[in-house]
Amino acid sequence: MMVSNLAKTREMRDSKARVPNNMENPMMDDKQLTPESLVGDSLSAPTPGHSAARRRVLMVGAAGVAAAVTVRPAFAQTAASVFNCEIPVPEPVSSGQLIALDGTLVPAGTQGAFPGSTRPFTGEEVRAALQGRSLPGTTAEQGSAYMNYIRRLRAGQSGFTCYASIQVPR
Amino acid sequence: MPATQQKWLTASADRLSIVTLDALTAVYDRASGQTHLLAQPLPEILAALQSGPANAAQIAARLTADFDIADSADVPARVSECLGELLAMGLVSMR
Amino acid sequence: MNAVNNLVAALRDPASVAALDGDGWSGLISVARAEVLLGTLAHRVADQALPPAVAALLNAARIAADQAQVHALWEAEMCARALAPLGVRFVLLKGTAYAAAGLPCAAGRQIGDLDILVPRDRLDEVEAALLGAGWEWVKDDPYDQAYYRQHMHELPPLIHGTRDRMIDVHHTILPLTARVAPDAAAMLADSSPLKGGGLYVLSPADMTIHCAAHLIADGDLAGGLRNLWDFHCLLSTFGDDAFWPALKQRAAHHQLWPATHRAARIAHHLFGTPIPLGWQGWHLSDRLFIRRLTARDGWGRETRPLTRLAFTIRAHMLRMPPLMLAKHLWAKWRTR
Amino acid sequence: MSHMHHMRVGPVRFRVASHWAGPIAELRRLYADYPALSGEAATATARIEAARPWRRWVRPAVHIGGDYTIPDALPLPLSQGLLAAEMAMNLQVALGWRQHLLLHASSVERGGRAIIMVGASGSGKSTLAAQLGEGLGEGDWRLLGDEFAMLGLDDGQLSPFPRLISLKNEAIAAMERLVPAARLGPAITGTPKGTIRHLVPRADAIARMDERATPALLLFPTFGGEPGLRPVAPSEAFMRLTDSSTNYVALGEAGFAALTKLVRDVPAVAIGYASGEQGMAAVEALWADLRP
Repeated sequence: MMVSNLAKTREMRDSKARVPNNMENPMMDDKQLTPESLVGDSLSAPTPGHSAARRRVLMVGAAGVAAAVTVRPAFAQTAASVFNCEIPVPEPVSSGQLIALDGTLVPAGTQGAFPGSTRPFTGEEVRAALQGRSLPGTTAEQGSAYMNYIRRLRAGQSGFTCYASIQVPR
Repeated sequence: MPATQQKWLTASADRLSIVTLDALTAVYDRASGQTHLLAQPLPEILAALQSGPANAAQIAARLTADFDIADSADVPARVSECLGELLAMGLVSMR
Repeated sequence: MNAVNNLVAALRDPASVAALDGDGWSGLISVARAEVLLGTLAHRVADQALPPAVAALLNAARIAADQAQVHALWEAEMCARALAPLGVRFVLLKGTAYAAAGLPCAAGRQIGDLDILVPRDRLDEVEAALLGAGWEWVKDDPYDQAYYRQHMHELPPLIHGTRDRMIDVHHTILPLTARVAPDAAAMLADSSPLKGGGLYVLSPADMTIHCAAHLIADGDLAGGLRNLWDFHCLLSTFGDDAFWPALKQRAAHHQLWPATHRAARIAHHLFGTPIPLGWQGWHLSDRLFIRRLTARDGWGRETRPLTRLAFTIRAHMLRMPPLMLAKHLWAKWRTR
Repeated sequence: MSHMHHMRVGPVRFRVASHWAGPIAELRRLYADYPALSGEAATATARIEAARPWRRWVRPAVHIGGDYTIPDALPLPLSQGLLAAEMAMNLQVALGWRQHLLLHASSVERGGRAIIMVGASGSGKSTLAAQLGEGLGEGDWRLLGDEFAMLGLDDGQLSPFPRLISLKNEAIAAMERLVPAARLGPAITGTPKGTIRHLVPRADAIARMDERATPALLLFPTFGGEPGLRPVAPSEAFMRLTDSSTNYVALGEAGFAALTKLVRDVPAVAIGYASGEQGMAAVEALWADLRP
């Protein structure tokens, strides 16, 4: 296994060294530009093969495709995990119960309580909400009930590790 | 979309630190303190504006003079769109 | 001497740091960080002989503070571009104004949000222009929105969606519910443009008065040492024979002479700020303000809880009449 | 504060204080071989104190603080006091350190040249660095750091920052069999990341903490990922490193210059591996393949 992988590395590294400035533009079919979409595809993009041409080739890209990304501050020590982890509200074992404004779980039918979210929130959404933005797809009261639920998470509950990992201010 | 006859100008060259990484170019803007990663044709548009303010059609003409455009029929329209992106980053402004 | 007094001494007389031992420096650094004055301290003692590790730390702090000012000024520039189509005069306030105007108090100063002052009758247009240029509400809560609009001197805070920076749009410099009502229209009218762009700052007297109002007449004095240092620098920069009477007259016009006078006395006492002889002297209550401003131990922790509590209560009373305060606290408590 | 310990780790001079004796005694034992400050100033202050005054005695809860504090953080139980102290020290560096470009990465050195390993927690970068640093691989590696890689802004050299290694879950048992108990902290159970046990780096890592190294390889490991290697383009490496740096934006142009130089000078490879042995073998093979 190691032999073949090494061979592959050499080959890829050599090909990387050959990549000319006119390497084909990253192909993206999504308007949303992420670091991954920006650079991930560029690796597999074929190198244009017209070495005879003197003039350089420019790909201006398709309409509606973003061509830039700006570096934003990343303060979390576990920056990467923040963007990946998810917090279900409530955790699956409690589905069917409602969430009261103070974040506690209450039986179905309780006045003023909200049904759980149909999808889990990402660490990034919760981190933004901690800074005062609203949770996507929620009303103000519903969002604050959900955030109170998340604040009450304890070790062992789904989402706790994620919540703990985003507890670093930006 | 900005009007096509609109003239654009770019930041003076000494405001930007530009490092070509691979297919992408890293740009540090001393005025904003921001780092941008740009894909084609944004670095080329910035370079084309170094020779003076121009509208989208003129920029497209400068690019066509320097490069073979491989993938688009309506270069001025695409250039206009890219200028919008550069404007949001503060790397170009309208005159 | 304790750490917070060491900080005051270092700002007042940079050569005083020569007397510090390792523990003295440890405490000074922690207190300076807690008071958000590390960059200021770094600039202030730049020419002193320092222990190597301290010199390296402060050198890095200076560079970081300078970089933070680049970001702050860029945000002002972005705001100017967003508001340009309106043709409205907007005035930079606080840290961003000091940095844009190149004032000495900007050296190393941390700048948080962008604060601007706009005419009250153009507030709706400004709000719409900012929302159209990528800023978003930080708080969507209807109570907060209504509360700000009825009683505060600013719009609810906005944050830019991609640059993550906040902006506070003021239409006057104190809450509408406060007992004193500064003349915001006069402040706007007397503001002056900075060279090279459409950015405005307050006149020297108004800038000084706003600094005093922010320190003494609004809020609980948390982080007040930095505001007092701003005030000291402004007086040291602007103070001349013509300035003093103009400042007093202008402060009286804004109903802020007591606050300005108190800030001047305290700055004179702590930082040795030069002020007219007739302004010196001492009010018994000044001592309480100083106790509040210096309530930190050598670990950077807040001390004197009763003094701090007293100033928290005072801050609420300054901001609104008692019945209104009770209603406000009740509403906040219910939605906690 | 009543209990306190101070020590130097690489360029950072820490003082750590607490209301409680327990966590400080543990720190003192585990950091015994690190240089003391001996009259020098501390450049980072960490505090672990009661979340509320009465929480010193009643169901003691530890708040993580210091020069820089997390306002909304959950306190930890006192039984996790050592972990709280370590987190508080990390926090001071993450939010306060401006003298190097900080990368959330582990790193090892051999012959003056270093591998920087970057990945999310759970990527195995920490375990891989610990195993190499313990001499479990073929080569004679020295651990530079487990949590942060400190890249010099002027010269691009890597400064060692050999803090305690925090071993997690499965990685603990393997290491317990290999190292004397004196080099291990208490097993801390029920933390947000499962069971954690701290490991004192090998003596060479501590003794040589002022010996810097030249970055030679950027590695993006994924434990349990598809086994294999994938070269990483400089732009991708650049983006991932800005994402894993807590101070890149604050450093401005100096950070930009250091990071663009790093990704242009140093090859970058992503590896997937299914076991520690496989990971170390991949590292050794890559290393052999690098031309100095």
